Amino acid sequence: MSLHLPVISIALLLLASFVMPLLRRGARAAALPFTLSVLGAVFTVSLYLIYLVESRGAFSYHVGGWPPPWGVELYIDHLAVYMMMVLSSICLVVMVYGARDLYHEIRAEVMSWYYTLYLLLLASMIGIALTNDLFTLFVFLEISTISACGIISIKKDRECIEASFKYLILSVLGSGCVLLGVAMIYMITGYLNYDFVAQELPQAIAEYPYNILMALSLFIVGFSVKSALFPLHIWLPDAHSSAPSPSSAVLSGLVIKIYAAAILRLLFRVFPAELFEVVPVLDILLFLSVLAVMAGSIFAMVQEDIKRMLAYSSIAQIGFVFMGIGLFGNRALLGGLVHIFNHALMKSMLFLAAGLIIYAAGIRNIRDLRGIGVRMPLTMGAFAIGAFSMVGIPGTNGFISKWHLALGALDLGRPFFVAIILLSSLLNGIYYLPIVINAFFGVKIEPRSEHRDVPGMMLVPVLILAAGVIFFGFYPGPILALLEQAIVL
Amino acid sequence: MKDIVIRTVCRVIVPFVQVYGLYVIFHGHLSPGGGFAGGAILGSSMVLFALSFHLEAGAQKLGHETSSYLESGGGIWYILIGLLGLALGSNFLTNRAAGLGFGLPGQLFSGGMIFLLSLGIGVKVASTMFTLFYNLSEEEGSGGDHQ
Amino acid sequence: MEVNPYVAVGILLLMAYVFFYLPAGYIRHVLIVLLVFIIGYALVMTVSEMPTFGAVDTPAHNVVPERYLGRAPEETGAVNVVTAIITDYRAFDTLGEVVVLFVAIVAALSNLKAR
Amino acid sequence: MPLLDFFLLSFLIVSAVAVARTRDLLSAVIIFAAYSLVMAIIWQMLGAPDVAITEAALGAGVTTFLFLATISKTQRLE
Repeated sequence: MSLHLPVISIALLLLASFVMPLLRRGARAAALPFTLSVLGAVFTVSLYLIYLVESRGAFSYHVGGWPPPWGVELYIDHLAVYMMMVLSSICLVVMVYGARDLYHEIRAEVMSWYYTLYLLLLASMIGIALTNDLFTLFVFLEISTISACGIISIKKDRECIEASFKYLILSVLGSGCVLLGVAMIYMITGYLNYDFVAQELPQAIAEYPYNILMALSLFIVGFSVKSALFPLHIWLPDAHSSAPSPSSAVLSGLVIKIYAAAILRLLFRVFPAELFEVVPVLDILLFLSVLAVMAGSIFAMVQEDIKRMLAYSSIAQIGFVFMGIGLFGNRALLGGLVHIFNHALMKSMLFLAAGLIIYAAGIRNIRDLRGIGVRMPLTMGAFAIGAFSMVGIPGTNGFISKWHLALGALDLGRPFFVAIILLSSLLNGIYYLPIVINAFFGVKIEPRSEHRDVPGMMLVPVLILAAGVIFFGFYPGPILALLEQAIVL
Repeated sequence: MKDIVIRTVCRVIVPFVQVYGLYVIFHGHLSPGGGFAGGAILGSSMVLFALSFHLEAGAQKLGHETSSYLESGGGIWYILIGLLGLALGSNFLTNRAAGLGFGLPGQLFSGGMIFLLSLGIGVKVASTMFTLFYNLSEEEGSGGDHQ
Repeated sequence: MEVNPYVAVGILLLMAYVFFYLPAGYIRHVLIVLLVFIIGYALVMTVSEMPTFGAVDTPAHNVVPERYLGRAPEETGAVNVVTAIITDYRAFDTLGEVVVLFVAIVAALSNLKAR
Repeated sequence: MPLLDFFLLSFLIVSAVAVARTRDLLSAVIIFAAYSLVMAIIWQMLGAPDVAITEAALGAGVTTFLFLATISKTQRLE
């Protein structure tokens, strides 16, 4: 029975999202507890799956009972359960926050639609993490694209519609690229399953070199658009800053990462290693990631809106994940992967804290944040922890991932990237620390009349995430142990 | 579109289109077609009806409430059939290996799960088409008269 | 097919600049035409190399369609092989397609109702 | 029959360019419906009747309705 759990959790999420629009009138109040309990169940399942995979190793699941080249296969290995744990835990915590915050950003009538889209987004991301089949990957990619646009555009705001339209167009173009790549791979290998494609590709290189090259570049462009790697990040600042705060937290923390994890799987499990000697894909990703880290930090420095600044900072941080992939060393990859979890924790916490500030004080501009630490000490304390973690101060989890990335770069004899990491930390310090310092020690400005109290239900998730940032800064052991097995490919 | 010619032609044509849509759904496992194609035909017949008469006339035949029940119902039906395979001691969405297969190949009632899944997909697609069209074109009281 | 990483990154950066940032005008037109020709050349090269449509020895003619075409009626009970594939062999993908329809309508309705 | 193939494929290219170039959205939608219909014929000739039925119903039918409904709520000219 326990081997069925991965597919059951996807089916449960889909079933819950189908049931959600049926909750009408009296049952509408049940929507939130229902959503939370489903998310909690999926989180529990993901923890159990980690235990299962640790104890009995990776296993595959044949949907419909058909063996791989004919049917759809889910492959549950260490990386998959790690991603599933990250996705479900952050989604659960963010939803607890969103339960209160959403009511002041979107209308009550569309709340159940929001829960539906949210559950579908989580289901599709888990599907992307678990699947072992190229076409299933594409199908879940579509679901995640549309639902991610949905949770942005649901806000009654002209700016939001515009941003989500831009996101939709670019993201669908990315999906189209991925579909074309899948078609090409199918044409030259005759399989869709990752393992079988990987088996066939080495022979196909000699016969169809341009097809493989084109498929690879289409995958890279498609997934880079979706995960906002540097020159294709154009949609991200608008979309992530105008969305409701819980959506921003999920989008910035999880949605752009899952595509990075997907391309990691494709690069290391599907495409043969000989290909990378001929085509320097990893070098290309590495250059782009360096540009992303620098450009994201520099753009973030000149922003005035706090959520916009956080969005630009996400562009820099996704660069670290891609840097880990591009360096192609065990340790660097470990750093990049652990950064997925660490950045998900701290960035969603920062977005939620920013949402709390907007909720309570109605401030979006960074300069107006002066002295707000006195009024909202817990929120700004959490924000400060997140900022320290972004900079990479030891004792926070941001340090752990940067430390491993830097060590991995040194292992490979490429100290240039250590310099980039240090420089980026410095830039992060330049734009994050003044906010914290001004908030606590700046000249106090008169509080505006619309100041609202912070509800405990919104504050607690932020504090939980802040505690997570500290906890995994001191005890990264379990996560690192899990990932060390995940990168033995 | 208050044209008597269009209304009369549509009144004659719509039942045939619907029967054809149902045929494509039910014969999905025997001849070309299936849930998606048949559902699209069924949905476009309803759109045609609503266009040629009045939006309210279409809404009377298939209300908002019913349409959304059908929509969720199609998906729930699909997943429940998948879970049925699980309950019978096999994998998710298993058909014959779980003992769902019945009938001889070539007969209408054969293929076990395939027939049921096509039905669910057809209902889902048809109601999706109609709901999308209805929600896009309602409002402003223009009814079916625009264009 | 040696690929220079600097050239590849340069082309990508140029594309992003031209498509996203360059203001409309004569230069933008010329550059877009140039880029479209580069992409088109690459795609034509790709297509010219593909196996012939319908040829017997294409890689896609392997054990997968063999079993689909030969054993689908007895294994699934459906005479129409296409339906057997989409609702039995790969029913999970079809579940995904149904969900795509559902998510499309939910996103559209939430948008229309939220105004 | 290569001549029919040639004719249909060139029709596809011409109508695709026309959809992109025309400024009147209503005509673009109608041309797009014609495109879908020809596409359905090509699917049938390639030996994919399932896809042909779906393309005819979705491409020529439902998409056109949805585009028309959208145009009626916005503007006809670009």
